[in-house]
Amino acid sequence: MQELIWLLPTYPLLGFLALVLTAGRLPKNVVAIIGAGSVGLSFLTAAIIAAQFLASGEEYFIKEVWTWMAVGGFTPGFNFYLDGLSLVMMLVITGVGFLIHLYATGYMADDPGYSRFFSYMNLFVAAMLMLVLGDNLVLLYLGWEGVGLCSYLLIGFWYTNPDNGYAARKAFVVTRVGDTAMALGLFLLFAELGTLNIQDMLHAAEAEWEIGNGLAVAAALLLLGGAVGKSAQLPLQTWLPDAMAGPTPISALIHAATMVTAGVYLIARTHILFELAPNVQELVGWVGLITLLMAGFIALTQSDIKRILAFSTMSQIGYMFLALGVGAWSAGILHLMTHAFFKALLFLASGTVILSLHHEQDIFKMGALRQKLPVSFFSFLLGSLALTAFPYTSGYFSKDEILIAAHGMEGPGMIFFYGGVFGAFLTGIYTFRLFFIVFFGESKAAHPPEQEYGGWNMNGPLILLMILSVVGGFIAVPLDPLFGDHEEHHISGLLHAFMIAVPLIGIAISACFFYFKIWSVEKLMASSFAQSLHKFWNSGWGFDWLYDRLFVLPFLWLARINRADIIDSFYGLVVEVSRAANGMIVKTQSGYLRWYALSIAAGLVVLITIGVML
Amino acid sequence: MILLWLISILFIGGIIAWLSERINPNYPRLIALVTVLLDLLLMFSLLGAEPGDGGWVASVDAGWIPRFGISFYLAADGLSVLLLLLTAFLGVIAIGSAWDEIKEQAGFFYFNLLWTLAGVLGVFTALDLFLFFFFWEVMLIPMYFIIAIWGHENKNYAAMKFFIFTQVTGMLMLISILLLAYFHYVQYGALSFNYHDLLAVQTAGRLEMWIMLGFFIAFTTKLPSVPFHSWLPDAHSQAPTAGSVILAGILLKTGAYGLIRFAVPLFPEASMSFAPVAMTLAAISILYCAKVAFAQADIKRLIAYTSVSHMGFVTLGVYAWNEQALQGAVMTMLAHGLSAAALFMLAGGLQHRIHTRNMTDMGGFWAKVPRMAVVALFFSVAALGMPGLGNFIGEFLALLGAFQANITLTVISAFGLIFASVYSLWVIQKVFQGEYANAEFDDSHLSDLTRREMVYFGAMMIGLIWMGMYPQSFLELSQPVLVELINSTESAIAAVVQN
Amino acid sequence: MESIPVEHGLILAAILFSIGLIGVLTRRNIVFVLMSLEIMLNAGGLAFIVGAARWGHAEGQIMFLMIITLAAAEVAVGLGLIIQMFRRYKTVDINVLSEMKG
Amino acid sequence: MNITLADLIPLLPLLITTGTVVIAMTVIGVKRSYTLTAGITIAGLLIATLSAAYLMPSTNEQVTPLMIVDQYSLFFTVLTCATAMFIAVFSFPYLANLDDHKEEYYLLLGIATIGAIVMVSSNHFVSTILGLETLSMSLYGMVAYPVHSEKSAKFPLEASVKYLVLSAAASGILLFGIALIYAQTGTLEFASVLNVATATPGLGAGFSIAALILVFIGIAFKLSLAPFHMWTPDVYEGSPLPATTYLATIGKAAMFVVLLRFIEASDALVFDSVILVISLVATASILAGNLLALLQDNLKRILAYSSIAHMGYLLIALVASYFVEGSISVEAVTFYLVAYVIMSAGAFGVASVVSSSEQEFDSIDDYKGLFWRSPWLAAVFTGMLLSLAGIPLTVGFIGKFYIFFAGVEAALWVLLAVLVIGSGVGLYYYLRIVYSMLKSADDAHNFNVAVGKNLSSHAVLAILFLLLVVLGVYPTPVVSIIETISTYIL
Repeated sequence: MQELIWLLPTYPLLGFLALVLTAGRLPKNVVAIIGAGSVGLSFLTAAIIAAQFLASGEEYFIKEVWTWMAVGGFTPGFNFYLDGLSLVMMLVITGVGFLIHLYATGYMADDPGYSRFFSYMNLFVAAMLMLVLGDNLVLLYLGWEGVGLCSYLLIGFWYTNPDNGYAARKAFVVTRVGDTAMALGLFLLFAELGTLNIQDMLHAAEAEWEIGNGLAVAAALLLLGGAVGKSAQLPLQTWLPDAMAGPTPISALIHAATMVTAGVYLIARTHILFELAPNVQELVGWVGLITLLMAGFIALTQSDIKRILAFSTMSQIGYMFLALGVGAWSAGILHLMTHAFFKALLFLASGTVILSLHHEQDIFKMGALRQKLPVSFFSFLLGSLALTAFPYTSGYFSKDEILIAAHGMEGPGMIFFYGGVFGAFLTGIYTFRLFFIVFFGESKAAHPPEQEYGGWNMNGPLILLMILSVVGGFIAVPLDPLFGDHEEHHISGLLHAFMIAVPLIGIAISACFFYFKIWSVEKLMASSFAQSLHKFWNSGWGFDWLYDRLFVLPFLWLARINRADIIDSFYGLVVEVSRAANGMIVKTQSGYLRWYALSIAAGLVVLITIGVML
Repeated sequence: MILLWLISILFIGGIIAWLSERINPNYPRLIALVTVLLDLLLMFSLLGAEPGDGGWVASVDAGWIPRFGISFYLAADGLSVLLLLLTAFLGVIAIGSAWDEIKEQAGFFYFNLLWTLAGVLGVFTALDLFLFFFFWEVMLIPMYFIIAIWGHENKNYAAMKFFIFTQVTGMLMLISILLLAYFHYVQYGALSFNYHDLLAVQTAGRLEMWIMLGFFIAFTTKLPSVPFHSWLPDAHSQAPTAGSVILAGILLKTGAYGLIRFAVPLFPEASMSFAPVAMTLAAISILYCAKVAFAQADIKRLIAYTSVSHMGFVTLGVYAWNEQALQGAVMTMLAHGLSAAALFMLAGGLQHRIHTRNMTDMGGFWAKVPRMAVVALFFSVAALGMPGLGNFIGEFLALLGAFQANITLTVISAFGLIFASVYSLWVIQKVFQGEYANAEFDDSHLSDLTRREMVYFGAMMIGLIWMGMYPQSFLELSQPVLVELINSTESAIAAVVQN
Repeated sequence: MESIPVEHGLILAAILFSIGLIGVLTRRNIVFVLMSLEIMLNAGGLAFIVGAARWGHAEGQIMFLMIITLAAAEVAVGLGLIIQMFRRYKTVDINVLSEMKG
Repeated sequence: MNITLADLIPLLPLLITTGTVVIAMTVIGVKRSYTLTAGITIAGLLIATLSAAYLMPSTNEQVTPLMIVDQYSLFFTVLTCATAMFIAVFSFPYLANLDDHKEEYYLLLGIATIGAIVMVSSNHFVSTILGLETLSMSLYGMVAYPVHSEKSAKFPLEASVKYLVLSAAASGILLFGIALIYAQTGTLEFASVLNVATATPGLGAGFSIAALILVFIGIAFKLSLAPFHMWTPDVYEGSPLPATTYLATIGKAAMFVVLLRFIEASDALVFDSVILVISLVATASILAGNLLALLQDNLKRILAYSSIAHMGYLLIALVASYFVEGSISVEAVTFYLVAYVIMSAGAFGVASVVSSSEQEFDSIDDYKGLFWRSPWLAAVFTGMLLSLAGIPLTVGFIGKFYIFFAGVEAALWVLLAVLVIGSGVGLYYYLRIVYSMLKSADDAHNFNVAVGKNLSSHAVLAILFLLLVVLGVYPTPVVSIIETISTYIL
């Protein structure tokens, strides 16, 4: 059965082909069956394979399908590599993916592009599976680019609005910057180690490079470039908020659960390389920390429900990077998984909210939805709790492990720890800010919902995800053989209590602001400083502004001034010169006999002189 | 012998096609199609053929002008065969794209089309440098006619520019060829234009560099590469669709082929010491033309500039001169042949439907012509180097190899990948997405791709996917040739590396 | 007997030749132009005579005779044309013959 | 010395041509018949051609001190007579409607041919002058031929006067130069100016150089090399097309053969200054010719200018002959002359086929849309133009190849650079003509393109076109002939 691992990406791929080739001629329910069914199938297969794999107790398992290309020692193949890490990833992708597909069958029900939507979704799942199952970096890169493409397609799904197109292009190009760095990393690795098969490459690296080796650093940095691009970390984070232009299931699947965590997967997958380059690994931690704090502050100031979730995603991935940075590999992956659960839940729930309010996304135009939208309410409640690491929810375990590991790290460990804790505090505030504003207070909706949108196919997934978000923390991820980083860090009970308390304080504060209305935001915003700060955060720390000035505008300017291709004008000059020469020389053909005779005489004199003088 | 057939069939077919017009205006295209298909079939026999000594699967050698030691010497190895197949395949595609577009003087059109193809086949198989030059020039004339007769508003200028650029640089190459032959005379006491003989000629120092430059300029003009590229946008934007297909798909590749087959092997030292300059030019081409492409409003001009940008990867690969890089260059040639041809066909199709190439007038066509949109999306994505499609294999391998030769330039060139995504997606956005715009033109004929068109595009899509998913079937053909070339120049290059 | 140095003869010829050439350049009356041409031709003839004198050959003389006939022929044709020209333009100013240019 | 009958055999072509003229003249005296006169001339020239061809393989002797009849001169005799015959064929329909006596034209044509034959087989200044003047005299006549006709559109008078005055001046220069050489060497045969007779002291190298340059200038004028080229466009434009054709083909070829023989025999090129002068003239001619033609709209003038450039190309090979051992550069000159005669005869031929003495179609616009009205004529014309531009599949390409080859072997980099630039510019105006033929035909003048009207001319065009292509694709036979005959020059 494990032999059949190649089926995993094949099902969705077939689904994709079926949907593309029929070009929207199929009835919706058939599309739904193909679209969601294909992913469901691969989830079943994945589950069985996982069971067998765990039962077999092997450390890894390789299935070679065919040699992609063989060029002078460069022989990447279409080979699948299964171990604990890819096992977790594939289960998350297929499982959560299936639930989201299911939800989407209801969510997109009225959309004309129904079939197109599911074809993209299936293609995405296929590509994502290639990404996590590929045994060599080229195949990984294939999946990597593939998911990027699908992300582009799905963000720009509603193409009639140019803004969506812009958001989609932005997402693709910004991530492409990272991808290019990653490609260069691949070139470097191959040039130095002579293979791109991940395991061989890692062993070769261990063998050839001592810790801190410059090449290792360079390679790790380049890979990190790819990772920050895909995972929307500093400095390539700007695309993620705009990516919310896509339909909400996309935000759940691609921009919360799976694709954006690819960077985390990449680093975890090549962690040996990062261990060879400690400073880079530490850099990963810093990137994570800064991102999670910044994103947290931004989330405080947003008013679009999806954007808030987007920034929280950004900051949660920040936690994962932090985990990787401090070498808490399995903690990072665990957080990846739990985050997939509760963030998918939150997004889907927000989707229901949005639909119920007829595509209203501004939280200040909602309110008092508690009774109207019970399912969403509970989804949000549990999701938010998990997100804020409320004790014994799934988020609690993962975040807990990460922070403890950070605390245990020497060097910047303390900064990481307290930074992380503060991040958790922010998380508490903004998450419940959203929660209270949307579900309590008085209704400010333009046209309040009659009843909650969606049937079993939308609520079912929500409920399953609720369960997962709560109990997901108890799932034991089989990563220890892979990372072997389970040396127990110990922190004092007091510190631990503090750690647990901080998010709750955050919740309490936001409750005081938005539920009990003891304190008022208006008062807070009175000072001009607060306002400008709010503006600054709201604009995402002005990164877009900066990048526009630094890259976009100069490029456009260059393009504009040189539309006519300056090089061509050189040849234009040649033409002009010969025309001018013609114009001059033609005058000599005056038609006057005596003039002609003169030229003969002149030529005679000149040539004779030249001849005799020399 | 078969090679002679391949070429003469096209020549004869062309004449028949021209004459057949008198009988029925629809015969020429049929005859042309049959002729090229016949060629294609014949070529498959080359695939099976057992390579003789030197890996030549087929060859013809007949005396021609003994006074100068010129012989009519054609031969094909794996590399040639690949390009021959590409030529014939795109020939069919081109005829398809002309099927309805070319109405007046169809006979003469297909005559020119077939003769161009014949000339190209000659270029890809000639192993006598005089003969090579002969075909090199022969393929220009019919191409000139195609642009000058069936082109668009500014055809005279474009055709003239195309012709003069290639001719003048061609004369430089002629001088180089003659010098080489003359040196063979000096060193071996006999004139010869035979490729193998000339390989043995010893040239050195500045002179070798000058001779090499003669070839280099001629080839990089055809390729084209900055700064000799500026004929291409005009030629492309003015040529009829089939012309663009041939130009972008095949003619440009003759330049690349020349670099691989002649420029480097004949002058290894000079080429290798010149490599940094060449690779710099390549990098400039990649970035500069990507940038200029983005600025264009004329969709055909845009695609033309992207061609220059993509061919930059070929130059880069060739002058990196190791197996990955060369294979990359070859794959890029093949894949770009298909993708660029397809994009030009799309642009041509649009122009045929709405009589404008100006993208600023277009927008939101997706709803109107979904099939066309999907096809365009596919090929744009292919062009920006999406893994799983041919272009990726080419550019990835080229960069992979180039990285081992020159890190800095590779890094710079790699930015081309980003720019590619910028302009490719911009086209999609401008033409197919956004609000539907038809203020500037009459869209009464804006209909989706016909079944016949879908067949051609489908064929090219399959081709690209095949190249992307299982490139081995192509790499295997060119691999022995390239390895042989690399080995033959190894010692010389080693010498350069020491200095 | 003391013969004239060759150089002198040739210089004289050269001077004659230049005179003829200048005549062709300066005169606008086509008749004079023809006459100047005669002078040029005869300068050549004189040079031949000098050469012949130097070598004591007959060839030079023969050439001179040839030149005379040749000049005669030229003039014959020339005059014919002049007549035509005068018929058509009622002038012998060669500058009228400048309809073709560029 | 007295001439035996055996000596006359090599002169057969010359005698036949002369006979033809005499017969034609008498026939005219008896009864004026345009057709008959033309027929006699054409037939006579044909026979002359054949006889020359027949003699060619076997003959190589000096007939009288004046004429050398070797394979080389006979080769060009064939070329001359054949071309003359072709031109005669072109002339027939062209002059058919001239409102004046038409028959004498053929006498002039015949006599001119006699002059040309003498020139190509001359290695003695006397015969050179005789041939040259015979040729020029009759050309004056041919240029001015329609001078009485009121209807004739062009300016034969202006053309002939310009040609007469200037070429007389040039003859003067030539003669003066010859005289100086004679004074130096004491012989009128083509002989090295180096071996100055020992009897009396030489007049010095400077003297020889001056003399050589004078001779070269005299010849350069006839070859219309810059800066002695200015008459060319006016005369070409003003003359009736067949006369232009004659001027452009035989006139140039015969003169160049003389130049070649003279330069080779006189060792002129041992003087650097002479080489310099010739190179300068070559450069000037190539650049001036091509630049002048660039924006010209009159077909005849364009071809005139291009002929200037082509003569410049030929000079490159001539210069090369000094640096290259072996006969390659002589072969280059020879082949290029053949090519040049074929293609310019063809180009002018097309024009004269569609023109007549009443109306000449010599503006580019007249040929607008010819491709669609008469593919046949257009194809021929295009072929000729591409050949002039030196594009493969045409004889012009092989010619260019020869020149390049000679230039490269002689390492004349500067001249080669000029050649490349010149050809580059040249492409532009040749393609301009081609393009105007491709334009849509709607607003084009409708001159008669019917083949039926003058089948013979079209047949000649066909022959020329055939030669153009065959020699362009498989030149080997001619190449080997030229290889053998060229040895006679050195």
